Amino acid sequence: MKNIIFDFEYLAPKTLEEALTLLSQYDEDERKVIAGGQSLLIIMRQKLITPKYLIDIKGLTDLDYIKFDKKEGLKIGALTIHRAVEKSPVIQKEFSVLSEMEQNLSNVETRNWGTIGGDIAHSDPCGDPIPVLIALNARLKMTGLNGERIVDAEDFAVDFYETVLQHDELLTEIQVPILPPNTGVKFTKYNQIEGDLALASVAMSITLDENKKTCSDVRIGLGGVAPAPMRAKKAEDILKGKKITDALLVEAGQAASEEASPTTDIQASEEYRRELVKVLVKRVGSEALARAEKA
Amino acid sequence: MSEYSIIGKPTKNVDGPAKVSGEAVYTFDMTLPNMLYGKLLRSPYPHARIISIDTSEAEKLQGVKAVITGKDTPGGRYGLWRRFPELCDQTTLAMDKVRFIGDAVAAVAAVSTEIAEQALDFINVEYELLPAVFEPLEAIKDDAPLIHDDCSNNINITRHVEWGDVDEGFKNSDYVREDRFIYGNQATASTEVHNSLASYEKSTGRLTVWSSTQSPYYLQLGLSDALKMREGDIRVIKPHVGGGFGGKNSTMPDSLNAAVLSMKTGRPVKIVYNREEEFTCTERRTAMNMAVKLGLKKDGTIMAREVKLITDGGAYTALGPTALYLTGTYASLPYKIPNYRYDGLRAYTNKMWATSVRSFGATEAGFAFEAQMDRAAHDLGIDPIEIRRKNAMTPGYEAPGQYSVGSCGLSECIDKVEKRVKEKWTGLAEDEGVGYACFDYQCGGIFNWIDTPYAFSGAMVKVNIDGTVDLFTQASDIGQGTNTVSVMICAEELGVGIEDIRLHPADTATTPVDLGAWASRETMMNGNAIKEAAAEVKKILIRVARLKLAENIVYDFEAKNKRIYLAIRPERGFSYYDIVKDAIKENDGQALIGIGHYTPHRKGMVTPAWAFGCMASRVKVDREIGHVKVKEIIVAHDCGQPINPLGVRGQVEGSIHLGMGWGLCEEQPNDNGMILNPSFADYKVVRTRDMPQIELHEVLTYDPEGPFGAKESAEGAVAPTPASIANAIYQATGAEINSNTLKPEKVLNAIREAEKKKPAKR
Amino acid sequence: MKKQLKFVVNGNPYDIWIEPRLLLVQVLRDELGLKGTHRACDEGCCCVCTVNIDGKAVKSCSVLAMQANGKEVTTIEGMKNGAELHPIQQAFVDNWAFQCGFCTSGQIMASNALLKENPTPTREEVQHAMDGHLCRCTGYNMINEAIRDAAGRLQAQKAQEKTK
Amino acid sequence: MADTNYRCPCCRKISPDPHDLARHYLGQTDTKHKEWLKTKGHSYAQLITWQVTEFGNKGYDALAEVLEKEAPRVEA
Repeated sequence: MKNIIFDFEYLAPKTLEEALTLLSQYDEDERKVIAGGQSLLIIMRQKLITPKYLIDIKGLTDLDYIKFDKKEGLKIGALTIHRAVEKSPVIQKEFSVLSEMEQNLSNVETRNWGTIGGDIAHSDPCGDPIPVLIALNARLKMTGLNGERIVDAEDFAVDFYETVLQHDELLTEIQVPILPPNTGVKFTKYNQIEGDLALASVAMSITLDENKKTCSDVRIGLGGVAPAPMRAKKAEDILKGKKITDALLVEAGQAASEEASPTTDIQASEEYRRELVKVLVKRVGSEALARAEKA
Repeated sequence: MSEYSIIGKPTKNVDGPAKVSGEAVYTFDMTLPNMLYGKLLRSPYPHARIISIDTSEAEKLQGVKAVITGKDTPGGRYGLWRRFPELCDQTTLAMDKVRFIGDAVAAVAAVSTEIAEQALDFINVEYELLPAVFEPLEAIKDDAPLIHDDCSNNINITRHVEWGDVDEGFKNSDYVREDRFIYGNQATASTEVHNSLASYEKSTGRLTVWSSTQSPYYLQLGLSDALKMREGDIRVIKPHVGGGFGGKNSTMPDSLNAAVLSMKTGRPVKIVYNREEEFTCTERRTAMNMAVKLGLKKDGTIMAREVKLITDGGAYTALGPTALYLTGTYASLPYKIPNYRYDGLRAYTNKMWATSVRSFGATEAGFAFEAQMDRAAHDLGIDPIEIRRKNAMTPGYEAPGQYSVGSCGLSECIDKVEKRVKEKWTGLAEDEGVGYACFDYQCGGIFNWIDTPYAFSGAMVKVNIDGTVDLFTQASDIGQGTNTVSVMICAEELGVGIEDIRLHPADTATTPVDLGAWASRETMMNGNAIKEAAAEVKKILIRVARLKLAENIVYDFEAKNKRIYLAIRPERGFSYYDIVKDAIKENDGQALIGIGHYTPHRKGMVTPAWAFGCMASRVKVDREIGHVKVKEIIVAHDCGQPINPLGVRGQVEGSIHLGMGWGLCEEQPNDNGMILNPSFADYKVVRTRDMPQIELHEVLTYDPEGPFGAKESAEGAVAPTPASIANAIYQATGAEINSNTLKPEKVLNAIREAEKKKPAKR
Repeated sequence: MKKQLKFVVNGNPYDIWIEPRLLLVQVLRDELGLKGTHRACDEGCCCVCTVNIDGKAVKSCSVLAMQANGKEVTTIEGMKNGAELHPIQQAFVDNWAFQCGFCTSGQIMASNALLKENPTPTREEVQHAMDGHLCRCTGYNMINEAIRDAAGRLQAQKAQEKTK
Repeated sequence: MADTNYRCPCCRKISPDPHDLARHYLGQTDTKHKEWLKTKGHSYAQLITWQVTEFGNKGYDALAEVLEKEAPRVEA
């Protein structure tokens, strides 16, 4: 029954280099990195973690950027706040689904301070960004003292609040490739209370062939229905290479709800979460399809 | 009756400028020089005997000034149902055993909250675990573990109400249906947590407590009983309060332990609950299991109704019996029932105790009654509005031996809502439904369980030489706008302006007793007291005016708009300010003082007056995922003469919000007595995007018992909200849901049940 | 170990030494005595403690005070113009947009940021922007009306200033 | 006989009608009232459970029978 944060040594590096050096100096269990801290400060108050050293990277302005290039695609610095992603004209134009996702991520107050990188690295299984990034075939850049590496968004989170980040690495950049032609992307999440953390969320990108008949590629990201956001490959296989109909989407929804592995908690039962996946995949699918046809 | 100059006019909140500028002071914001910070150690077990408590390690901690356990307290037993000693079952700290997860075992005072919290870890308590019981019907079995050694079978209280010949009534019914409803707990979730600041003065033996309370007087009594002090030696001051909603009627461990710690340390001590304590260790709405039987004629006329209720009381009594009594009363309203039987039982269980949340009893009873009315109407082929109109309560009705109804505008409310729904909601979209529910609510309670010798309300008015007025009242403004209503009533009666009145509220040392803010009683009861106090002064002023005017005795005078004049010749009169000067001189130089009080007489056992209303909710149901979207609500409301229309609307809107919460999403699941969602992250409250627009119509009536004919508006609209939403779901899908909350998963399952039963869509 | 915090609150520069573990809300209330900013939850779930940092609405319970270093913070105490209520504050009073008043400071600070960004919001836009704010009393609608009323007042004020 | 009254075995309540006395009795939740029934081989809990879980007055009817037998009588 406590909500007081124990004291810690506060370290505020000025550059990425400094930050990485600090990371490598301390054991993983004695230090913690804080960006926006919108989730971290809560679990620190709950004493779920009590770091000796808190490394505050929010000041690293060189990781706060949104770059777009017709060939390279979109690059978002990890310390860009949610609100900036939501409001970015180029994102609204080229990757509107990202901005749509941000519009319903928590509340304005959180989006004004919380960073997209911090959100992803915190890796709440019910978080919104990763499913969308999975659908967008995005990659995440991680930087350590001895170099950089890149993973696909779908491989980043591995378990409840667990990622592939090594203890001396920071998530530094989100990379979103240019959408193939004839592609439509849609994200939705459901909770009884609007804007609340997702009971289940579905992101889907559908790419149609040049005469917009059959589905040449499809990517489905699920949130809230597994220990980590996941890609629904079985559902994708059902749609890939076929002409997408309502019936086919129902089939895909069924498959997705089967490959998901939700659990029962006080908010909803496993069965209900599977039901949600079934319905949301169908709904998101038809909207993504409509967008692809308009694209 | 003459036109009012203040009553009934939209009036800004007198606390407005302070509240919008962050200058309003809540107990939460208060500190005193040399103040210590207190924290409570709470039981991790639902039921255990305390073998030993070792506080020595905690006392050694730097900055810790005092650590107390049960044996360090005066040990008095207290409770709200003071008329019955056996129901005063609470103590400052656990004496011999703990009865729920969160029962207070020890308290620490330290120079900072941090140190106080850390000190809790150094208190070693040895427990002997006892078998615990969590279900009422399990708890009352002869072999169940005893929660209170002096209460066999854990039966806290029972209640029986019966009138007419119920069995005969059912015999003569063409249609009889039985339904069972199950209701969960609801947290009050006030934004200001429970917190108290206590300062004890050894030299005088007097105690002053500032607390976030709904009733300074009840807190004074609780402190007096528990600490074995004279009431008069305890001064309770209520600063601004960040919401109560029924959760701040009882004396709680925060104020009691702050007081004892202040006595021990000789320094002011403040105890502030954190949000988890607020969710797990403060009073909440009672969980119930309700069986209802309804008998009607073919034409929908109610012949008989029977209600059986079991409530899950939790570990202590507090206001719990009132919940049991009121549910039985509300289950007999707002329709006329010639033959009625109610049996209720409140059992102790090893959980946080449950008592009152805004509109308690009415909400639960209404949900069941209104559902039965819709289902019966459907089976009998009667329009849902018709069946309600046919049975609607009427003025002057008597429930034998229970209550009487004075004014009642229910039929007008039903007509109004029906008219507006027909005009506004033409052509429902796919999966949309409209649900109706009628409601009623009391204007304060009559039954004197607190066992006070005082009048239920008192007020004092002092008029100074320059005409300014000091109004002293203990009425508790906890946000509902009572301070504004008090000033308006006083100003109207004296014929002065709002700006002429300085309010001195809610301080037991300076104001006459008022029982506090519960059961929507302040406008009715305190309003009457204020009106009487002001009238007393007005009488003096009129006497002086009459002498000056030397008019014939039969001429009536009026005091209005700062003038005192002949009723039939308004131009003949004097400035209020001049008359006040003369009156004070004539009064041998004494300021003019009026005293007023109110206690209901010959009004039965429940309440002096009833407010009524009818509500329609329009919802859209998502048949695939069970989501319920409340699109709009229309409500017609009879609160007598609205004192402040702005405040009335605020109360109705707020009531609907809280009713939506109970109906849609607010619940407290527990696992062996452990509440599983003690945070706003997991305890879901309706936020602004889910709030529908509300069309409110005030149906004017005049209740002779109320000040200027006024009745309640603070709680009534809670009850019909979940009921009308559930009925709208029923109308749209045929889904019958017999419990709160209407979470999507439950709604979805109910829809599928309905589709199985009658595949043909309604 | 205390750290130096330099920031501006309601136009006043502060240069203080604090324990880095302190949240912004703790420093505002307990170190600077600005008690108008309230706290209702311990999980960043209610927005009652909302203040403005560099003009943006932020939960002061979800920000380490050290992270406000070098920033401009505005709290409810900074809203009045001398003795005059800010138009948003006046609109809250006129529309009965508060009851117990405990969440009101946060509501007003969020409105302040919202109306700078979107001077003429619709009902839905206000709902969306104020979504995180827990109010147990009002049912939100009268707050929503007050914010849109305030928007009108601020527009009128701007128009007047232009004509001057 | 019409002029016979029954007295509650646990307190001073007097009534001519055992059913009326039963209502009084189950309304008392003090230990004395609960325990007396046990001495007569009945269970207060059982009676009240009937009364609050089953429609009708089953609990009162059963208790009335007991009281009619066991309750002391006083001449009116």
